[in-house]
Amino acid sequence: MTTTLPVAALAFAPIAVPALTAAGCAVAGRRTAGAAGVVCALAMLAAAVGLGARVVGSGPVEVAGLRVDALSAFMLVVIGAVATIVAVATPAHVATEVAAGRLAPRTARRQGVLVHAFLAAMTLAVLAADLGVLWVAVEATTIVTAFLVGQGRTRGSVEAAWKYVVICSTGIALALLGLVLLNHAAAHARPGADGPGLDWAALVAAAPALDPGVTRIAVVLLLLGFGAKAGLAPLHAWLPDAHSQAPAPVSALMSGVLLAVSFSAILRVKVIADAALGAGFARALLLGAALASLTVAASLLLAQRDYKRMLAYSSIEHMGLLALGAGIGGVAATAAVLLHLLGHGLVKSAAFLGAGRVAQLTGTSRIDRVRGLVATQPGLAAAFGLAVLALLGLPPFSLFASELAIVRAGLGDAVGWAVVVALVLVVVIGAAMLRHTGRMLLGPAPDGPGAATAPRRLPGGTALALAGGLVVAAALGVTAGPLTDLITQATQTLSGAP
Amino acid sequence: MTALGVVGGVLQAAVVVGGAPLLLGLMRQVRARLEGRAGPGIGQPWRDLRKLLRKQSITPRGTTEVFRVAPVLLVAMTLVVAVVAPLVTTASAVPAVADLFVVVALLAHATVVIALAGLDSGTAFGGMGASREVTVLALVEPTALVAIFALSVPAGSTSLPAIVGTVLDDPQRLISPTSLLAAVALATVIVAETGRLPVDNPSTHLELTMIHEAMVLEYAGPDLALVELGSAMRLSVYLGLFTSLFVPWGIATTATPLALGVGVAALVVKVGVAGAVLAALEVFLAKLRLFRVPELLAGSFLLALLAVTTAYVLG
Amino acid sequence: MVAAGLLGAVAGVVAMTGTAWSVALPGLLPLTGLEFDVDPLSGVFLAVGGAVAVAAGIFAVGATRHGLDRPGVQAALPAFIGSLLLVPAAGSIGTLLWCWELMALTSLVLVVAEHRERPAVASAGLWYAVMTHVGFVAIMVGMLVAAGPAEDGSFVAVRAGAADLSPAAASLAFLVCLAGFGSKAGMVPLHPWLPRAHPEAPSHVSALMSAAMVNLGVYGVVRVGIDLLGGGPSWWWVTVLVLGAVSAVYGILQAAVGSDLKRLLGYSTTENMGLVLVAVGACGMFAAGGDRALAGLALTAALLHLMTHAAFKTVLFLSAGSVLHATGSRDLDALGGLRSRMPVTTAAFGVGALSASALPPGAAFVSEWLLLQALIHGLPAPGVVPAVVLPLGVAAIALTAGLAVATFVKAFGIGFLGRPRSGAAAAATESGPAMLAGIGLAALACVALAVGPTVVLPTLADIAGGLVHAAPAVTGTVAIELVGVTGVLSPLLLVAASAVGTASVVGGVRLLARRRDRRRARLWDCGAGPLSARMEYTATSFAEPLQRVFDGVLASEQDVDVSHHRESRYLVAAVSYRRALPDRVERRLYTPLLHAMTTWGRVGRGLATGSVHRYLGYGFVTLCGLLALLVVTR
Amino acid sequence: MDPAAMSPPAVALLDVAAGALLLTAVLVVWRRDLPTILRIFTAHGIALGALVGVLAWAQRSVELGLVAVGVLAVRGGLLPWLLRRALARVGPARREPRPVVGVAASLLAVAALVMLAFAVAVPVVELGGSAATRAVPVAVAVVLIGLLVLVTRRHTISQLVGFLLVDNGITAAGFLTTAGIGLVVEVGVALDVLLVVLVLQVLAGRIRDTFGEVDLGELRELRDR
Repeated sequence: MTTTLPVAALAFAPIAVPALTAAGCAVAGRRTAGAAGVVCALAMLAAAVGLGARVVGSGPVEVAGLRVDALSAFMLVVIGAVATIVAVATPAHVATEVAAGRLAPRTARRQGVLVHAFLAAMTLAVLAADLGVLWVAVEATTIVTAFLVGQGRTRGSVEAAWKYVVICSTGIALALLGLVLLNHAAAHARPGADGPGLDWAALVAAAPALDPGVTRIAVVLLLLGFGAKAGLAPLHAWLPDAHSQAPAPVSALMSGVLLAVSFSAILRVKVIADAALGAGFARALLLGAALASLTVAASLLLAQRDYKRMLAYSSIEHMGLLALGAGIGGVAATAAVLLHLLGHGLVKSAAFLGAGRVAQLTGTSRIDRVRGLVATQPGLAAAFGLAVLALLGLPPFSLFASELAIVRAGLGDAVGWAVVVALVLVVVIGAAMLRHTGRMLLGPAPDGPGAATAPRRLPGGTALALAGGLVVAAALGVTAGPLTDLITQATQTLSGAP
Repeated sequence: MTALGVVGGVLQAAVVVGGAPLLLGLMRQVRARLEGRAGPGIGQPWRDLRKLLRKQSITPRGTTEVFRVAPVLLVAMTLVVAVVAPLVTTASAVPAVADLFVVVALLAHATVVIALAGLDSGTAFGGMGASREVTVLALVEPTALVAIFALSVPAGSTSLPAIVGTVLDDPQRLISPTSLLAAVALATVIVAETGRLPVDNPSTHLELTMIHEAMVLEYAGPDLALVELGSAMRLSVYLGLFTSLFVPWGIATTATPLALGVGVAALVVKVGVAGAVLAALEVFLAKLRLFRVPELLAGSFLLALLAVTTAYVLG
Repeated sequence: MVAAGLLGAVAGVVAMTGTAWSVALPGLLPLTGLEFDVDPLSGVFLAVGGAVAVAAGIFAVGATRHGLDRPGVQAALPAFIGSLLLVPAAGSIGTLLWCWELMALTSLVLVVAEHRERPAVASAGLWYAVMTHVGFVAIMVGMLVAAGPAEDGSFVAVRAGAADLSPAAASLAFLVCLAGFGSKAGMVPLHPWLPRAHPEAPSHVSALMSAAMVNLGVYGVVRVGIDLLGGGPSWWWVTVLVLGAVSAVYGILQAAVGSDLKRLLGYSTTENMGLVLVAVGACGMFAAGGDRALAGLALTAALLHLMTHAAFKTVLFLSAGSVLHATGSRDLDALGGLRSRMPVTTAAFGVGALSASALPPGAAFVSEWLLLQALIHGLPAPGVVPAVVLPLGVAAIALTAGLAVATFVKAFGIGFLGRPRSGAAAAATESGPAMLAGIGLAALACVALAVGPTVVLPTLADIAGGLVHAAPAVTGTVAIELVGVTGVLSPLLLVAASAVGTASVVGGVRLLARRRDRRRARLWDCGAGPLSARMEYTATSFAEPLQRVFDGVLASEQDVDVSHHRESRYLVAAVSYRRALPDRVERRLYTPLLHAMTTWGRVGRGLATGSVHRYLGYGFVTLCGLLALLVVTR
Repeated sequence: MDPAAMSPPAVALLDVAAGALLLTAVLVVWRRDLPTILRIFTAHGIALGALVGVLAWAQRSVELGLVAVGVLAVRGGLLPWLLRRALARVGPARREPRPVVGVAASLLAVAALVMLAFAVAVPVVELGGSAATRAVPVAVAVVLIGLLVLVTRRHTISQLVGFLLVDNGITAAGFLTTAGIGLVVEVGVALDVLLVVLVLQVLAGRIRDTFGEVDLGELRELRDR
């Protein structure tokens, strides 16, 4: 396969553009940085679309350590789409924070730099051909976001940052041990020949020859490790803290993209595991993680008091659903998992941006302090309410389509019991979220000082981002359009075909 | 729609309208005699009606046309039942309406109309009467329907002519437990629906005990005459139905004048005897407390249910 | 909205007569695809839904003109109607689920539309949302289990694959679907959302929900149980019948003692859907027993009752909306005397109430008569189960009929007749023409169904017969004639006979009465001065005897406070009486459940103590456990 | 790498280095005095460097030798120095506050973990078959011990030490199983670890500033209970 220069440039663009923007943000003013962010995100999205078309048309692209297969291209689309939503909403958020004195201009500038570095790290993670590079990139996201989480410098944010870094780094360290063992197994895969190293495609090809004893340990460690970063139980506990303390745009990116990127790593590991150990091993682990995550989410959502944490636990829930789908496996469930990644990214980022706006307006993140939002902020409340409903899997949003497909695949399988248990938990979660959201949104406008001071209209950027995320998610729920081919190809990639 | 049916229908209407007040008179007379009084004579209800018809109609203020049309509807619906039910002949004037369910429901509808009139008056008495009447109705209806169910199972139909015909063809059915149980249940239904003792005391005007009379307290003149006539007709129709279902002999099956004459005579005699027996029994009964009435009705409901079960078990 | 409704109604009518059409849209709804397939059964529900939508839509125009609807409602209403009409048109499981949830979403938005006015709305919305969600999951699981052996989710494939389904799987699928669909139909014990959500929604939405949406629960049961799974064993249907009977009795009992007009109507919906489920259950039972003709009759009764219920419930809810608009109150104890102030609304409500109370010549009488006919003729069927179930079914219907009469006498007599019981009721004015037109249209439908059910019955019988593979069970134009069993009823002749009877009575009175003039006079007040509204019977007092009779079931809570004058404790200053009628099923079933959830939530919070050591410990312990497991299983 | 090529003295040296690695890890659990812990940790890093050095000597690989020097510099020099600096910054507390699990119980747990690690690593040893891979169980044990330290220690610096123990263990495992996992990755991993430590060091300082202490048990601001 020969790769022409433009294609190579296209493959590098998703990493280079945010990296350059990060550098630019370090010197640019706030307005310019905001505009640059939007341009950068749009460029990433465009590159993703271009790569997607190229991959669908003529197969994977390989350039200098990068490998763009259908899954990478799809993940790039996820990153690009969510990044665009977040970039559109960021300037208004930052402006309000700066105006309120909660954000120093210097910190705002640093936020711009770090966010784009974060984006670059994530695109590197999905484009890396080598699992080792993937690991390095994922770990880099932790480092970059640590200061974004801890940006507020309050007790809460410092605490959240510490927990975030310690838990994620520990988890990801386990994944490194897993990689080391996988490498060991790969080195002994074909006596005499050069081992496949940690190159994913080569590993998949060599997987049947891997030593099962070592690979089993490696897979356990890898799933546990990347699972930590993907917010799967048992190493999920950093997530609510970090997501509730980070600035809203960062929470949106972390929940919408970072989890998805980490989960795509899990998907890649699963391909190797399935080829080396048969489908049962990874399935058992993933189903266990799925049910544990759902249980955790349900237990903590029932009596939740903080709406940002509510959204965070909802992310854990959705990661659990994704793990369920991945565990079920097969073409239908895998395609559903991919669609779910995208849908969740869009909706959850909109939800976090909405929650951030609510927090800016009310000055609190406690559910019981927010009342009658529909009466005071109709647009914001409608967007937030719709986002929550979308998270519960209601049509026309695409989460409905993906959840339906996952359940359908699962019920036709031997793991029907797990799906039923998961559905019960999902119902409990739905009830809890509806209750909390209803309390915030419905009812008469609260009276009291300062109730009517906030402007009823949303800032244009925020409104555009919220509406955009929800509309795209709804459109995806009606038809996946051109993404269908990409998802189909990515599904093929994940079933072991090159 | 047969000739027999049409002739029978006209005859039945005439007999019921003309005879209902007389039946009432008869029952009062029986009662009076048994209680040791002379009694006003059998014709007294007719004389009352004539007197009322001479008076002026009164519309109480605040009432609506519901109040005004209720007496008319009461009589009209009872009249329809009198025409279609097999009282004198087995054929019905309008066979498509001569269904046991329809008949019972039409009679219940008549009750509802009067209850609405009671509510329309807006007085405490009207409301109280309506409330009580409707409560009794609500509890009686199940018994009636289940008893009908029991009776219609052997006939394989709820059509009244069919049921009566079945009994005529095979009189042995009448002494079956099903029939007996259903008869007792239906008798209770009739007592409750027509406001007789022990459910209601037709001759009381004491607010704590009365049911039916409380609703119609505001009526006067021709309206009252219609209400009285309607109530009397109800009683006759119910008794007529009861006798047709359980003692059908004498009922006309052909359109000959003789058969029709026998049919009319048999109806008059049977209903008269039934009324007399009812009146005689009432002498020995005291009115039940309102909240004991449901117990009575529950008992009859049980009987009706047993009737159905035996109908199944005994074929 | 009106256009959509009209379109749906027309499409439904066309489909009912046998013109089936289908369309597949694989490009929509990613991973699943949409597929629509309208057969005669869908046609019935399309037609009913469309017709209700037309009436409610016209009413909504009036309501909007009065500023009753917010923009959100105006946007969600057409979407709701659209999804409502798409559900019966769905031709595959995925499509049905999609439309079903779309309907749930849009109706939820509508239910909470008036959340600013009343705090109860938010709570009702939550109950509705959660119960709908639970129901949806049940339906999803049930239908997907049913689709197990099928090659895809289309109804055609599922029907073909049903034969390969193991009996246990089929039963599981059916029961779970029954729970899901039954909850939508307000089946006890899955009903608590209904008497909450239906009253709290704007009235035209209530009408749509109560007259059209609940039908889809029945549609689901029929579609899955009879059509897709092809019948199934008798015990399925005995379950349906018993649940239906319980729902009917429980629903009407709550309605009979309630005094909130719209809540009462909501409970009446539970009752009527219960009756329909009794009919559906009887149909399945007969079909399982091999008596297909009777099965067809029972199903015909079910479909007709659905139709009549839709008609009269639309009238009742829309009139209740008109009253609510005029008086601002749904409390029967504060209404009354509306006859002279709102004549059209009163007349319409009267028509609806007559239909709902199943008295001849009301619309529901015909369908209940059909149902009773089916039950009566089913008794000779072999087996002990019918011998026990059918009489109890009849008894339940009978009890329901009696209580329904009491309920609607109360609703109409207390709510509209007599004297106004509050200032608002006294100052009520008639609603605008658009609202009245909507009400009137539905009332016309009521009258039409009451007088001429034979217009639709043969078609319905055809459809029912087609589903259970039997000849149509009902024919006739003037009279309803049952096929295969003896039974005939002519609502038309009944009305004619009643008219003739009335005319002759009026004529007779004119002939006999000496004086034709009427005099207006004071009501008799016992000589104690003018009567006031406070002396009137209220809905609460009206229902008191019934409530006493059924206190063992209702378990009411009463509280009498007597306060005395300061001078003497023998002089009573005030007596206050409070009565609460908690939903007993709810208290027994849902309160413990909610309590358990609360406990779970409280205990569950212990998972996140904030301790980083504990958080790391989760992972550490899991890792060690998994590694140990690896060692053990090597 | 040819496993058969390792000479007996090299094997002996390797065993000594591995033993030192495990011993120092256990000592970290044993001691509660932070400066001592840091000294032990330095020894741990040196042992790791030595281990890589022995491997380099056994394989006669100059490249690996250079890497060994790098590892020694980072693990035995730079990182301990960073930790010492951090400890000096976060204040006067020199002793580990009451640990979540007592020392005696921790040591028992260490024993169990070492056994678990040895049991788990059996397939790895069997696959490799060389003297180097025979030492992998030690590396796995170190990882588990590091995790134990992370889970049970309350001082910010102790937790950092735990994290680095995990990392050292993984590095050891990496060198013991194969010659490495690619230069880019190797450097990336090292850089990442370094950055994490730097980040945590900064955060530890912030914790000291905002909470006024270094006890992680007090970090309970964010919780649902």
